[in-house]
Amino acid sequence: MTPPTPSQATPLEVTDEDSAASAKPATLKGTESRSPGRLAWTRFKRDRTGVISAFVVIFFFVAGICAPLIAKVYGKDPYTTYGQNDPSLLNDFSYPAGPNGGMSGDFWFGIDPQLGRDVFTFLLYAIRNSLLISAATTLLVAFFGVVIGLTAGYLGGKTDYFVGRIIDILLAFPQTLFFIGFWPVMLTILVSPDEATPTWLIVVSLITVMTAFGWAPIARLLRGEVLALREREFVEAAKVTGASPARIIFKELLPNLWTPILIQATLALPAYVTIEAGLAFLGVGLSDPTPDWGVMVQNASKFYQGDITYMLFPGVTMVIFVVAFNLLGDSVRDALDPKAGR
Amino acid sequence: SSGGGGGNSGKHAGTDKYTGSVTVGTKEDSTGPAPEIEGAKKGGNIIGIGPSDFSHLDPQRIYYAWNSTVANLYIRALTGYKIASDGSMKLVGDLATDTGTMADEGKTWTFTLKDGLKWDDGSELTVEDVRHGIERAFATFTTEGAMYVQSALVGSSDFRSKYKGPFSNKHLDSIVTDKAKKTITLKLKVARPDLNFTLAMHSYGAVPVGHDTKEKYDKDPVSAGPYKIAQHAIDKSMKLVRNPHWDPKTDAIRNAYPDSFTFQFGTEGLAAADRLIAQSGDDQYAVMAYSGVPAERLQKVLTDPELKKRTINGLLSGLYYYAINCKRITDPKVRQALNYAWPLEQIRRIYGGQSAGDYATSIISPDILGYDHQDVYGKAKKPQGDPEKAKALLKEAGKVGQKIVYTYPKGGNDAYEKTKVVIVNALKAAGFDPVVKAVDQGSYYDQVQQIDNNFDVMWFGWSPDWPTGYTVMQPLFDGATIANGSNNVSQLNVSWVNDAIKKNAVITDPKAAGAAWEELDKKIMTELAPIIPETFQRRFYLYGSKVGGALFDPLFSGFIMYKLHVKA
Amino acid sequence: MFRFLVRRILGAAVILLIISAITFLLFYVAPRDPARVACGKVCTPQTLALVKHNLGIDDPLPVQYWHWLEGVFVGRDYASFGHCNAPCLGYSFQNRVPVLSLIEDRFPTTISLALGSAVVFVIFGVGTGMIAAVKQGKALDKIASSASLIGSSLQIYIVGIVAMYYLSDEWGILDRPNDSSGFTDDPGAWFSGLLLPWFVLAIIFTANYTRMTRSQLVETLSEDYVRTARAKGLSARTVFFRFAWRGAMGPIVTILGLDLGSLLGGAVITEQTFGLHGIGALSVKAVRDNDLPMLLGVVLVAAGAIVLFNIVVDAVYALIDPRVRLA
Amino acid sequence: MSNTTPLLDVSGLTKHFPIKGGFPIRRTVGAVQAVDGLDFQVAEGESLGLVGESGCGKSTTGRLITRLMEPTGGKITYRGQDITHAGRKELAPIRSEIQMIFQDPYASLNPRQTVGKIISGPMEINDINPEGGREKRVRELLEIVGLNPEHFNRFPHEFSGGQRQRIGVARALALQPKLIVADEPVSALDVSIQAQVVNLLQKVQRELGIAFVFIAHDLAIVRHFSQRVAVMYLGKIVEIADREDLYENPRHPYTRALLSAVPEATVDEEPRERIRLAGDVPSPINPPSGCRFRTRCWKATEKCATEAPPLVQVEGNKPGHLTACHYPETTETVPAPRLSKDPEAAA
Amino acid sequence: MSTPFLSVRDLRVHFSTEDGLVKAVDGLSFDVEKGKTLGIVGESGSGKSVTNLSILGLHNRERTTMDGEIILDGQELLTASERTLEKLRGNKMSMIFQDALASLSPYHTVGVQIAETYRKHTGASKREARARAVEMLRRVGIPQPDVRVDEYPHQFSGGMRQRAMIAMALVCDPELLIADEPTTALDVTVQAQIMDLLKDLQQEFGTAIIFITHDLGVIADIADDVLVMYGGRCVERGTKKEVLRSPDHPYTLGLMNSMPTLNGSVDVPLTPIPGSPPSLLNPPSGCRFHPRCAFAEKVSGGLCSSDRPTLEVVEGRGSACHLTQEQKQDLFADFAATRHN
Ligand SMILES: Nc1ncnc2c1ncn2[C@@H]1O[C@H](COP(=O)(O)OP(=O)(O)OP(=O)(O)O)[C@@H](O)[C@H]1O
Ligand SMILES: Nc1ncnc2c1ncn2[C@@H]1O[C@H](COP(=O)(O)OP(=O)(O)OP(=O)(O)O)[C@@H](O)[C@H]1O
Ligand SMILES: [Mg+2]
Ligand SMILES: [Mg+2]
Repeated sequence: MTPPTPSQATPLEVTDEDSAASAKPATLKGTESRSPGRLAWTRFKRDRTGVISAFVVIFFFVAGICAPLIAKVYGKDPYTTYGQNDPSLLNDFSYPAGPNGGMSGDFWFGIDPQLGRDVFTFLLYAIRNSLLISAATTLLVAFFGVVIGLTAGYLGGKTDYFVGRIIDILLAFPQTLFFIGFWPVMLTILVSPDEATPTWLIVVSLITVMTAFGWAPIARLLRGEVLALREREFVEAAKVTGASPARIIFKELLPNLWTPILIQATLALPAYVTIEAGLAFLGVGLSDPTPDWGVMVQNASKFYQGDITYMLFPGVTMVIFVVAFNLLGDSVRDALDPKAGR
Repeated sequence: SSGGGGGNSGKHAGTDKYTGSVTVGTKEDSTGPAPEIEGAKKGGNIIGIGPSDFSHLDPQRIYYAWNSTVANLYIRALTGYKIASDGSMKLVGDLATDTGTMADEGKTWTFTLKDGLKWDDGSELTVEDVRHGIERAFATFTTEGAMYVQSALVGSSDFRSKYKGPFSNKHLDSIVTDKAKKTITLKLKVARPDLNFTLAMHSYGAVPVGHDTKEKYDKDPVSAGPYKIAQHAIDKSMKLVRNPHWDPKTDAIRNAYPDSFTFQFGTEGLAAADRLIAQSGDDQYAVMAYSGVPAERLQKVLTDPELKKRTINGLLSGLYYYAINCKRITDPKVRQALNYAWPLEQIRRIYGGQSAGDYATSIISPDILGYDHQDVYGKAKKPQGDPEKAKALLKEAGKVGQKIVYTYPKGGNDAYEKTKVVIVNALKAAGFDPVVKAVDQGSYYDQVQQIDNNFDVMWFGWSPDWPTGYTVMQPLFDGATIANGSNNVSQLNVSWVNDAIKKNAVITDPKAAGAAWEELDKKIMTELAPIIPETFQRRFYLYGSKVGGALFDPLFSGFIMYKLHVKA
Repeated sequence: MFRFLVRRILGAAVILLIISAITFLLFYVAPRDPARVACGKVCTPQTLALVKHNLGIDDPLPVQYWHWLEGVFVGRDYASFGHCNAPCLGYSFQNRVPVLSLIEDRFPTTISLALGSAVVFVIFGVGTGMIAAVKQGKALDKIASSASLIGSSLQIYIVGIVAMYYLSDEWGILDRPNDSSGFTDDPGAWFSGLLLPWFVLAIIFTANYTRMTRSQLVETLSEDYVRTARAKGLSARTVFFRFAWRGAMGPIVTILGLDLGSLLGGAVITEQTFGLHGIGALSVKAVRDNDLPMLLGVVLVAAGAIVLFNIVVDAVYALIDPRVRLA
Repeated sequence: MSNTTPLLDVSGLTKHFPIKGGFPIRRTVGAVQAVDGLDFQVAEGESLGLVGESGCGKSTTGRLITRLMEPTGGKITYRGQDITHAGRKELAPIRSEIQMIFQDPYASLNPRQTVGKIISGPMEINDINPEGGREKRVRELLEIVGLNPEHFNRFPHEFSGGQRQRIGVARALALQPKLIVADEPVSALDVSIQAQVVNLLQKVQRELGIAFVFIAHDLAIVRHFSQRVAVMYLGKIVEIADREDLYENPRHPYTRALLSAVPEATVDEEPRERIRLAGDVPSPINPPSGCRFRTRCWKATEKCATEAPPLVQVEGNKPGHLTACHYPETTETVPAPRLSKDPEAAA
Repeated sequence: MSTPFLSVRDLRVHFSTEDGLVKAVDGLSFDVEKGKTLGIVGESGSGKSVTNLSILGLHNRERTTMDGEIILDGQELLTASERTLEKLRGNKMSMIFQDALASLSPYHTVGVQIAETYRKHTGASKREARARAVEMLRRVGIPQPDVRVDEYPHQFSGGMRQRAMIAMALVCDPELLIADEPTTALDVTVQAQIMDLLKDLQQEFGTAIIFITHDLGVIADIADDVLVMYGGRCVERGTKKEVLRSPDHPYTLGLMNSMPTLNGSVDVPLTPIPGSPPSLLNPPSGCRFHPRCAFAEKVSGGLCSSDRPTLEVVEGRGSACHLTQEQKQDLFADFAATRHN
């Protein structure tokens, strides 16, 4: 029969002979089995680009997580206005007085124009904040997308229709406009008028709104996957044995959706990094003095003509991170889904 | 373009002299044509680059300076300012033959129109048209314009309840015109010795009775000046061409060298500066219409001699300050402490250093008649702030740790995102508990002008409508104006201040009036400290290398459009 | 097809209606007063009330929305502006001209930007993708793949600024972005004014199309029917274009439709970066000015573009793939 | 056995899948009559074969019996209990007694679960705790189906098709069912492997006394496995009989045609008489009136078009041999003509 | 004997994959005569399709190494250029694939797909080609061919698709037709129709046919000669009668024994071949069938697991097995007793 000839599986097959012949080693072999996840992992390890980009990505995350520690060792913080405190650091136009954006032994990456803050620690914290926001958003988006998509897909009928329409509306809604038009307003409602808007609230609401829009495409995708999976015979097998819908969704379907979920997540994270930075660039989202990639790029976009160094650090690190993450995502996809050739 | 700045250059790059010393001109001065500019030739097109479209073209709806930069080209009022090449201003008659005749201690004003005034369709510009322009300001749709004359004519700030405007075919009894003699007489309910200055505002420009399209006039006004609007794509571009019926002999103020002006909107200051730095193609004929070189480009522009040659600069006529909400911060000591603590130097550094302007140490700005250097809080000596003094005052008042809610408009000028950082630092150092509460710029004025707002210190700015103390003190500190939407955001309501304003307003001698306002300024700052003056900002504008006659307009703080010409 | 279109357009109308209602509601949730802008430098309470009345925002919210809907479907009378024919999206608070006329005025730029860059990125993206798919696994493929990956990781607000600085300011290769001339009035100026934005947008979008084209082609090239075509003796060219490419087109058209939909709804960041006057710039301004009718207008344009292109994509898909039945 | 209640009693079983359409509001505009009035019984320990061409409704029948689908009409009685419309809760006690084996050895096992989990899953769901624990039972089951009990920790992809099908059998056996519906359990397997699985199923049936509804399209395998066989055509049973009766004395023209079309790996005998059916099975959306087979039948008359033949014991049949035909075949019936190649002629 | 029409000699087809080298076909030789049908049987993965794709040269040349000789009517195909092959494919030799739905382009009408082949090889005009397509559809028994010609494959039923596929393969009157399991997915009634059709066409044109299947019943119906493949190699060859009547290889025997029939005894269990098909990545050493062979122990010296048995062909008949002729007679006879027919 021509179609089902999966050559990959063949070498793994357990033949009855070897088990019958050698009972002892089989016991050992019986326990160490090659789950689909492990197989993907082995495939991944073979992919050099993937591994290198994984290291780059990990490096960024470590840098972000350890930012306070590094800052402590380095002896600076991202908030002190060194240039303002020590007038010799900034020239009369508030540009760093030293060459190359004021890079020196004291300020490894220089200081920023106008306020004269330390770019190195600012960048570290920017990475930290950006990654925090995008990672949290990715997790939430994946979570809601999965739960809603799975439920709608599995239950079908009215639920599915209703969810489908909500998704339609969300996808048709111009999101950037929403952000610049309504998000700041919603923030003001949440905060008492004589209190400063706490940064955590900005972050939380930013994540919330990005999640509110972000789950829709994932849910739609997973709904489609579930519709296909639902027809697979192993789901019927579970039903025949009397499994509850919850069990079918979470024990039977969900494990089979890890691949698309992971793929979506690897696509989403760098996307959120850039979306979040884009929003900050437009002046919504995080803003000075909260360190953030987008904030830095936005600042730098005004000074690059006089101080390209300042553009260099956030711009280049961001591009490196996004490229590395995209490469990593590609490798993860290849490993999980070797047929989808790339 | 390469990294790094280079050392401190010391002095700022602007001119040192204040330009706006204003005098009142004679009938001679008011007679056209305007003096020729050396080397200027007719022809060509000047391009004006600006971030957004002029919000109004209808004279009665024009108030803001940037609208006036273009209004100068087609709107004419009874009076106007004649600006010399050294920047000195003279109030002269524009439509009128002179600056008017005052009688009745400033309650009656009479003007006579020049001969040969025409609208752009060739019809005659009459006293009826001048009256119509004033009466129109009472209409329901002209809410954006100035209100001084209306209030003075009916004697109430709620003037619309007294007169509904000319469209009901009724005229104000307080304006008397004589078509034959070409005179127009305004009979005021209250004395206004500086009404001739007030009438120079474009808000009181003439409008042809026969061609008034009411709301629609805003899109397609009729020109009395040297240029008329030929094409206008809202928020995108506007083209003005010569008005053939404008007679230079009737106009002592305006030159008109270029054949046309083209305004291009939608280019923010930074981009506009970059365009002019590069000046590729037609940009050689361009000027930054009304938004200046932003702080971020000052270094590049001012340290490159070639670029610096292509700039004009001047101080803005207005004052940037921080209003203290006297309703919330009731103790003058705390307000004084705020004044001491405020980090003027750090703030100005963010604006671009010395080139960005001068520290403001008083309410009245240098352009105003009678300005006298004064510095109650010693800010000139300690512009970085004096936290010790501030702290001492706070302690005295028993308000150490006082919470200060500081607000500024978010989204307009990015510099405020930076200044807030140094302000917070300075306030903390002085023993305050600063809370920053930015407000979206779209609703900023609306919110800070609410009587019961929750802000303690509010970023604010004020440009006088004509260069006398009245136009600063009255709107900002007259207790009678306090209401939602009032510019007295400090909500200062002190009887001696109110009285002084009333008294000073009717002093007819400009010199004496100037001195009186100065004194009031000093007293208010010393005793009440309702505001923290920040800077008299200096603005730099770039123009293309083919543009000649570039001159800083001391009144509207931009290019004087009608003096520009295209170099050969 | 007709039934499909009618059904989908009805559905789209419902979505747009809901979105307009949401926008309306959200706008007034904010403690902001659009009247303040038109109230002038000295704003007395009396004037403010007058302005509110002039703008028609002194009515209760549902009434205002009802009036707005009325305007859209049957036209509407304004006290100060006279009659506004249906579909009337209202008068802009800020500019006091019909919202529709402003949108009409801005749309050419947005269309030029979207379609122009689409032409570039489709040609380059699909072309490179095809080459990569044909040269699968070879150096050329690897170069194309990694270049496209880096391309897709770039951001307009970084590349755009840098490109503008170097390509036009420093080196003077391209003109500074400028949309003052329309295609009809000066094609040359139109072209040179938009070349840089097209180029930058294309860098970023091309990448997606390269990757997409490549992976789709790799997939269809291994389809059985492609093998059949070869077995029939058809030349490699024919097999590639008539069979493999035909099969790969569907998903690419889908993505193109979605991209065009969002580009036509106004590319806010792009227009912001290059200082162009399209729908994106208009929307930013509407937000800044608290201009509700304008905001509603641009939201509807953006949402409408997305919804419309969804329908177009589905219809085109059905034309490409006879198996798809429209319902 | 015949007077005790049968294990499974199906009468008038019907399933119509609605077709949505219409304009502008979507509604049901028609139905796929996948299964249309089936009657049959399955006795305890008995194997009933269900054969027919693709799309005739075999799988649908299987799904209805296992209540994976809601019947449109008719009645399903399991051990005297009406389960036609029973909900999940009501079905719970019966669930363990009716199990299913699927066709596709690749799709019927969850690729993300180990064999142990797959087999113990049903026990977990039904809260069955066999003596010695579930793991022990899993090992036993693996042993029964001829797999290495040590392999319970492995994943399905590590097994070949035949082995996977054994895992499917083990899963079905885990609940000690009384009835197994096997939907083409061997058609996806290689010939050499088919026999392994058929033998296994046969062993299970005999040793554990499990009744089977054995769905297949391979007549030879059905014959080998099932004591009774039902032939389906377009959603209806056209003939049902004991194995010998059906294969030796087919009374329905369709059964005959089907049998004669099976290629046999013999070269010794003279070629058998072949009946060639023209064309394809008509669409179940619009099945032919009267006898559904008439469009392809060489004996069809007016009557066949107007009157649907009942499924009865026609003359000359043994008891239990039911045929739905107006003109049943006899052994002497003149063999069908070799039809012209143009199927239009028959339509 | 004249030279055969198609002659395959020592064909080796190896794929390099991520996991290693897949020796899909490993030393295969056979001939096909004009007007005759060669049936190839074997389990899934035994290399049937790979063999036939090599004849048409449809493998991806970059990832496949091919060795040996394929000579069609005196022309070497393995080393032939792509252009030469293009001219032959669909013209002199053509192929019918199993999964007609996947193998027909969903984007073109059936008529276009048929006509296109015809135009390519004959240079006929569009109209002529269309007429030819209608004629072909009529010939393969599709009702209303002039209407159906403009329909898409998904509008056809399974049997009709397979017919369309056949029409496409035959449109240029090929001299060699390769049918790769053309009936496996079809119902028996439709399968019978298709096989009749092929037989008729062969009689009419004298086409040489290679018919691939895994069903010995189908072989018995259609083939003249039989080739049994196992693990990429040929284990037995002969005429249909020889192979089916007296199989000469334990694998062939096993295949026959594991098939139930319509008239054998039903009480005896089937006799399956134990184990599963070999992996082609690490094929068993020696005889590839030996791990599953019931008689491997009967051969002394573990020859089966160490040496590859040679296929000795005498007059088209032969098998590759280490058992001696006597052993076979003994052992096979016992085994045959359990057969189900
Ligand atoms: N392009 C390829 N790359 C790698 N391996 C391949 C390729 N094509 C086929 N194979 C492997 O070669 C072997 C023989 O495959 P082939 O398709 O010839 O089997 P078959 O006898 O036709 O089987 P079936 O009955 O399933 O059609 C299989 O193991 C298959 O996995
Ligand atoms: N969920 C469904 N919705 C609509 N139609 C269906 C559905 N399931 C099956 N059908 C239709 O019902 C008919 C019977 O299908 P069923 O799967 O029972 O056939 P089958 O006899 O099992 O065929 P096969 O031998 O191909 O498996 C077919 O025409 C099929 O298209
Ligand atoms: Mg094959
Ligand atoms: Mg089925």
